[in-house]
Amino acid sequence: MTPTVLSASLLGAMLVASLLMESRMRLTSLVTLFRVQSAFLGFYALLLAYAEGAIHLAVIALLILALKAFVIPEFLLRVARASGASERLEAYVRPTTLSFAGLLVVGLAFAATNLLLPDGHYFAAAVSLSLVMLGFLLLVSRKDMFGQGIGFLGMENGIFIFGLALTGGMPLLVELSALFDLLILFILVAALVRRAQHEHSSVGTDLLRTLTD
Amino acid sequence: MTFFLAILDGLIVLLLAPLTVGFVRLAKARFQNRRGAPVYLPYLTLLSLMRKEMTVTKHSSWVFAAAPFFVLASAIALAFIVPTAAAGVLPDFASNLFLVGGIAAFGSVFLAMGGMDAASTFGNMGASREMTLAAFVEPAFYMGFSALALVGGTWSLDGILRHLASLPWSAGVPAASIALVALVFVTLAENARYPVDNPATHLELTMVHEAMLLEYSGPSLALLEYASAVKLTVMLGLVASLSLPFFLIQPPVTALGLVLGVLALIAKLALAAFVLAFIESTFVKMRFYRMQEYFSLAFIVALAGLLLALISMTR
Amino acid sequence: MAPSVFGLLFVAALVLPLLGSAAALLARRAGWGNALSQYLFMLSGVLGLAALAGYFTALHAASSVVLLSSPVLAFSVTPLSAFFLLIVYLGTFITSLYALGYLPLYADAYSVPLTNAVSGVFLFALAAVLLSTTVFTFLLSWELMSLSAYFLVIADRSPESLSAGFLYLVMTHIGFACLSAGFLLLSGGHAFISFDGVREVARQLNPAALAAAFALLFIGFGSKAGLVPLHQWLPYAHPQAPSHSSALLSGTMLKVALYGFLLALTLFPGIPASWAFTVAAVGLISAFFGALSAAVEHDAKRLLAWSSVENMGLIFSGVGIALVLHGLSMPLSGALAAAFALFVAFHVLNHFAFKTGLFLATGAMVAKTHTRDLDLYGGLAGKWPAFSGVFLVLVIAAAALPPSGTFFGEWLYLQSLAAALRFSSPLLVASAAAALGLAALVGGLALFAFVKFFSAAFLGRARSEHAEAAEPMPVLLLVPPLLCAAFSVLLGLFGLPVLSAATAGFGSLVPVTTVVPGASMSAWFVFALLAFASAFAFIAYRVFARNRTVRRTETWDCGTPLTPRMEYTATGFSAPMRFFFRGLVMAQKEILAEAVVPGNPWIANRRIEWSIASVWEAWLYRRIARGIVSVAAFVKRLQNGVIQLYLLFVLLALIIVVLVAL
Amino acid sequence: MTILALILLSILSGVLPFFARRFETVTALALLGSSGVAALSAVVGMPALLGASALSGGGLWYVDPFGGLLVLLIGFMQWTATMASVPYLGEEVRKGITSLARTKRYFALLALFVLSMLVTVVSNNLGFMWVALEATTLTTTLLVAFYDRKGSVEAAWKYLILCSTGISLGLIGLLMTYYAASSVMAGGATLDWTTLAASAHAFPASIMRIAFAFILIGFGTKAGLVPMHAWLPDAHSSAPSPVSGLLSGVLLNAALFAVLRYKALADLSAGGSGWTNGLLLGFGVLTVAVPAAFIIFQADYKRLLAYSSVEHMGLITFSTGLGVAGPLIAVIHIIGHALTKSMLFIGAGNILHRYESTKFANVGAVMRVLPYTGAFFLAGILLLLAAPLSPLFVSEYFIVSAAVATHPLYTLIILFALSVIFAGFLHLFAPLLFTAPSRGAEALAEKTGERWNISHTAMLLHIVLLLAFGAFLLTGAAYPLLEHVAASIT
Repeated sequence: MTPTVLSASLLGAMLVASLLMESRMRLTSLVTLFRVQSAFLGFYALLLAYAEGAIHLAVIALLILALKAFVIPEFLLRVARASGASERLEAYVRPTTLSFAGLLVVGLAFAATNLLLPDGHYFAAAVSLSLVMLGFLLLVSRKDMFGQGIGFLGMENGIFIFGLALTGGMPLLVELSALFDLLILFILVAALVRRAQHEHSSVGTDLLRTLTD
Repeated sequence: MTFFLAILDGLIVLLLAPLTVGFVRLAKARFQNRRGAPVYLPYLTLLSLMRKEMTVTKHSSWVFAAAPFFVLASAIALAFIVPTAAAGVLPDFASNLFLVGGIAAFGSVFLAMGGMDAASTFGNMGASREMTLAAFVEPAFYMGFSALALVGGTWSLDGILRHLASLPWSAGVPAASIALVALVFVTLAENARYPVDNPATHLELTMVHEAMLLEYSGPSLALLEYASAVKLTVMLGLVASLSLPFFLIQPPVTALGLVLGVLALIAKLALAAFVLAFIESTFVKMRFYRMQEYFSLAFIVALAGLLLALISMTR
Repeated sequence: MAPSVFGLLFVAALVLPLLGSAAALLARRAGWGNALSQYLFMLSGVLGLAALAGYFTALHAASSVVLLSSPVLAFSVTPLSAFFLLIVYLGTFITSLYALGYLPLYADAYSVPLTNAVSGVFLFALAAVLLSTTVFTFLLSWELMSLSAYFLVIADRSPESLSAGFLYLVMTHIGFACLSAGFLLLSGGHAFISFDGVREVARQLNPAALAAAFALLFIGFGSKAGLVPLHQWLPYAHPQAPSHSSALLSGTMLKVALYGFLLALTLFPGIPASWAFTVAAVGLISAFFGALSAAVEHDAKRLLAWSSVENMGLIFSGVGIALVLHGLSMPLSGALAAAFALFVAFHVLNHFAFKTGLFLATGAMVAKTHTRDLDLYGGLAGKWPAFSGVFLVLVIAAAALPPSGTFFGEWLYLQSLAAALRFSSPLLVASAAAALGLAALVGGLALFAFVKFFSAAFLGRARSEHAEAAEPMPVLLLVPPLLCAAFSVLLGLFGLPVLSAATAGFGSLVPVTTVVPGASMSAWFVFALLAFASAFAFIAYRVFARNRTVRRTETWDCGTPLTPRMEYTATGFSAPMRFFFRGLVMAQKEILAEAVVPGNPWIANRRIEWSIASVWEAWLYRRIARGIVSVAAFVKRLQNGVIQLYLLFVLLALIIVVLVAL
Repeated sequence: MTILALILLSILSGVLPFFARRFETVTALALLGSSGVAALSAVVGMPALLGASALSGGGLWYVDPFGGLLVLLIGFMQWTATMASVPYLGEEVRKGITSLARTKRYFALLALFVLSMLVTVVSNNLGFMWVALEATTLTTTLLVAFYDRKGSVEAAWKYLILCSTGISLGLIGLLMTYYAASSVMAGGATLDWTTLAASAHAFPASIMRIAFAFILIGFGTKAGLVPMHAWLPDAHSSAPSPVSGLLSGVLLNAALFAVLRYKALADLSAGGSGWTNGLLLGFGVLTVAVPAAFIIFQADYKRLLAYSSVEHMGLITFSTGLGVAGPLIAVIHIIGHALTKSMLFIGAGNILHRYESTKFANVGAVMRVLPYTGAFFLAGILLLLAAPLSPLFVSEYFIVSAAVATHPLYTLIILFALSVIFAGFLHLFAPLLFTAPSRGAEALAEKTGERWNISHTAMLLHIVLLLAFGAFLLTGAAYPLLEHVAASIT
């Protein structure tokens, strides 16, 4: 298992995880799949750090593992249970259609990558772009706030890989503050979910349609 | 010398005015198999009116009292600036055709105001209809006279008459014939004759001109009657001398020429009165609310006159 | 006066209105606040007139006096602007004199200090538009003028004036957009450019850009001058302003729009005949619609506003025809073009004189009878003989009857049109004939409208307690209209000779004005003729009338006692016009009968409902408004509150831009 | 060094109110903090605005004239916003809508928001700029959701999700720029804008174009360009009025500032600004035209002001794309719009408190009921609608002058949209100011009249500054300075 094969398989695992996430209709399974995806992301980053001997990358990888694999999902589940939000999630279309849409999106992402970056590291860029698009699909297709929150975090993971694949990661300070922003963002998502649950006794976004015109 | 001739021409018209009205009434009577009153009767009625007492309504203001003077002033001004017996006596700026139109409008405006001030429905209805007619007659008036001006080569009536008189009859008058027909239409409308208005009745639905005189009495009524007589004479005289430009008093005048001119004018006025009576006895009065047909017809005839004048001019 | 001295005078006249508005604001508590600001305005008028007198005599109006020339703002007096400045400063003087007596009457309706402050800014802007010589200054002062006029229109804060103000400011803004686009299209991208600079740049522009610029400028200035189809704001906005301001709006602001159009014309290398024809045609159509609507209108101030539309239409058609003739090279076309130019200048002065006078007099009448509806007037000549006399002179001027200056203006117009009949090209003759016919009809309709106005308001018996209980007319409200009437008579006597002398370039007074050989007019002869004829009539009366006793009796009523309601109201008076032009004024008349005893049709209470509507508003304005509303409703569906849709918009935009970037 | 002091002071002024117990001391401390921040930002901004651009803090901070101008604007407007917040929150505390703890949180969040904007504008490191821009969203989400009103959670959620998605797309753009730079620069790429700009001409143009595409859409969402503007009316109308004043006034410009930073890089790599100008012109026209449809029949005056901000951002974007003269116009318009819009929101706040409704139907005769606010509000509306003495008149004149010859169709669309918006504003605000409302007119009788408080001083400051700037534009002296600022944008 030479490093390149290992990194390719890690990227493949992340791709499969996010594909599966598309059709999960229960909150717990969606969160666990997100944990798996983030874990793979952390290992991939560690692998790269080991390969290039970049210490700052290693620190970032460990932080990602800590935050995205454990802290954020745990916190999200506790908020969901505390506020009594329903376990079942809804979407605009049936789960099977969702997964086929996911497949279509991944295909498009792979096709688009060679248009966007003719000479870059093709596979890593393609996977990162498809992760971003899958996150976007989750954002657009899900009716409830949880689905959108997780979708957004999945997109962030995609962008992080994009950064790693293209340039070997941004300076430490910038990466740290980016992660810090992500954490704050997640806290806000949780706060708004709790408020929505408290006011509308449901986290569905179709109740959040009053502001028109 | 020409200045005196111009004054004389005006004075002749002022003197002959009641006579023309007498002619018209006599001719109409004869058409209706009546003996009719003597021709000089209008002179007597005017003088007797002058001596009568005036009754004025309480509700009227100074406009009611002043209106007759302005109406008569406009008629007198017309008499002096429109050539009937004499030709070539007035300078260009004195008898410009648009000036004639303006002064005629000046007279009818004050007549209408007199009617409105009388605070009676008859006068108001007459004034409203008079002003509508005055508004609609203007296009035909100016188009007809412009056609004549093209034939005569100048925009002063005096010049047109002089030009027509200098040409042999066959050259000038046929070119202006259709324009003269348009002028007849205009004259009938301007002087409240058939088919636009019925001068002899006091029935409120058919009278326009008479309605405005309803409230006047005594000397004011005389002034107004005399003014309408003068206006009628001036316009009839103009149309007559334009269509028959013979025996006109030209500046190098001899005593004989003068007398002949006056007599010719009287003959022309008698002929015109006869034609007017003939029209009034044969045509029926048109309903007021069909007036736009009458005036559009007059305007179209004037346009045809213009066309004819242009063709004859360029040839 | 040395050039620098009346440069100072011009600057003083320009700035004084601002001082006046500042004074109005500062002294708003004090009783004499109104008087102070009006005196300052009048002082600015007087100084302006003095400066103009100096300008005309000393420099023979050949060169221009530069007042300020910073790169951004530049003001200077040019011969063309001097003529219009005359009107602005005359207007300032007369309307401020009038406001002295008028505004205190309306202390409750208008907040006097605010109105004075705004009219100060308005007067400054009027003069500033005329004086500006760079595109930026012109547009800046133009927008200031339009905005301050808006606040004058909504001075009394009533719902009608707010909606009138709304229509006014929207039309003005569209006009301003067209103006700025037109001017800047001509100035080819230079932001700070003087009009002389624009002339050079315009020379190299391609014909399509020139045509587009002309169309834009004509729309802009036409909408401000109240030409059809962008005129609909004028009859609503002018009446709502306080009378002294509506006199300024009608008498002066419309002329500034004309000045702007003339200035814009000088910027173009050449004016093709097709443009000139459109200007003439639009002018004549506006004149017709203005006169027709005035004839059927029964609101006093709105009738005057419609008459402004008519007169501005005539003036613009004069400009158009002058441009057409200027382009021709036929023998008489030069003289006729000069005649039309003379008509434009003369009619501008005449219209200023009688329109300002009429608006001020009508304002006084409305102030004293508390209503604007002519149907409720009547019998005022008995109450105010002197006032009705002045009003009659103004009405004679407005109706273009002989002794008034307007008559000689109309004569110039009709005479030159008739002279144009002699040209050889059939198109020209046909259009001259059509124009002559239409102009004569317009003259007739205007005659009808103003006779109706005077007789409905002043003659007969009072038709309502408004007219019955009319308070006596104070002298202060009588003097300004009297001044206007006198000015109009003076224009009649000396206007044509002086103007034709000025334009013809030699100093002596020309007693007889000749358009073409055979077509001439002498104002003094007409005055002499009418005076002589009236004397003749009076002497005839004195000689022949022996018995001059007068008996005051009841009006003859053939039996049934006459009540004031039996008199013709203004609406009744215009019934024939409404009938003959019912299609154009969209006249609807309905007689509603409700049976008193159900089932018995014979005994019923009958009620009549009639209405006239503007053809333009029904067909053009509502159509456009409905179109905009439907497009807006369609676009509004984008914001339907669904966050997923918003995200799709972002994605869509991203895809499109990335595709563009490939 | 001073920038570090500025950052520390704004953090301090955020924390300070938490130590006070009574409302008066909280507001006093907050005012003190914000005045300090305003003074310091003047110290930072003024030299940069007048003199050359300064690189400091070891390459971390870079303040060029345009950045300096924005720092000055942020400093001044957060000062007036804090001044206006004092009576605004005072009224709410008196009515019991907001608790004392919440006011402390309000001032803390406000200070953090100002801090993040300042960092966005002065940071040389593009990564830091991205983080700061993301921080502006995070800090204001809770401000948007400040009240427990019906739409505030929805508005906050949409604001958070849409803006964060946008900014993540911006991150992709940043990464691509970083990738393009590393493939060319010998000594390893940095994210410092100054070094990037130095060698930008060598960047591969195709990748930079795609990067700019992502940046334009990403940061464009934050700047409220159509079709990514959907969050703006909801967020700006449900946030407290002084905050929405800041949001509309200067945050949108900070986002556009970021876009222009990348435009400079893309232009250098493409060797000409034609392509980016085309994009900016297209988005500009779209962003001016679409809000017109929403403005005509708007029922809520705060949403109307928000849509007007979208429209003015469209005008600014359009003017940046106008080639040589463009940035100068953008600078004038940014200053004019920022000052006018924030003042109007402050006025809207006062009106909201007196009438307790944001609907036009329930509000009327403001000139009579609230004389001071009404007068200032009328002045603000006139200045916004480009009345003669307003800077916006000068900028809209320049836009037409620069665009009518080269882009006649765009100019006509913009002029038509501006006329429609003008009509909509007039049609809605004239009755609001002058005629009594249809509903609840009789209840107004006893609520008439208001005392002068600090929010009126804030509004007056804005108007005086605007008129001074307008008059300054009328003299010729303004344009060399503005050219100097505009030169640093491209």
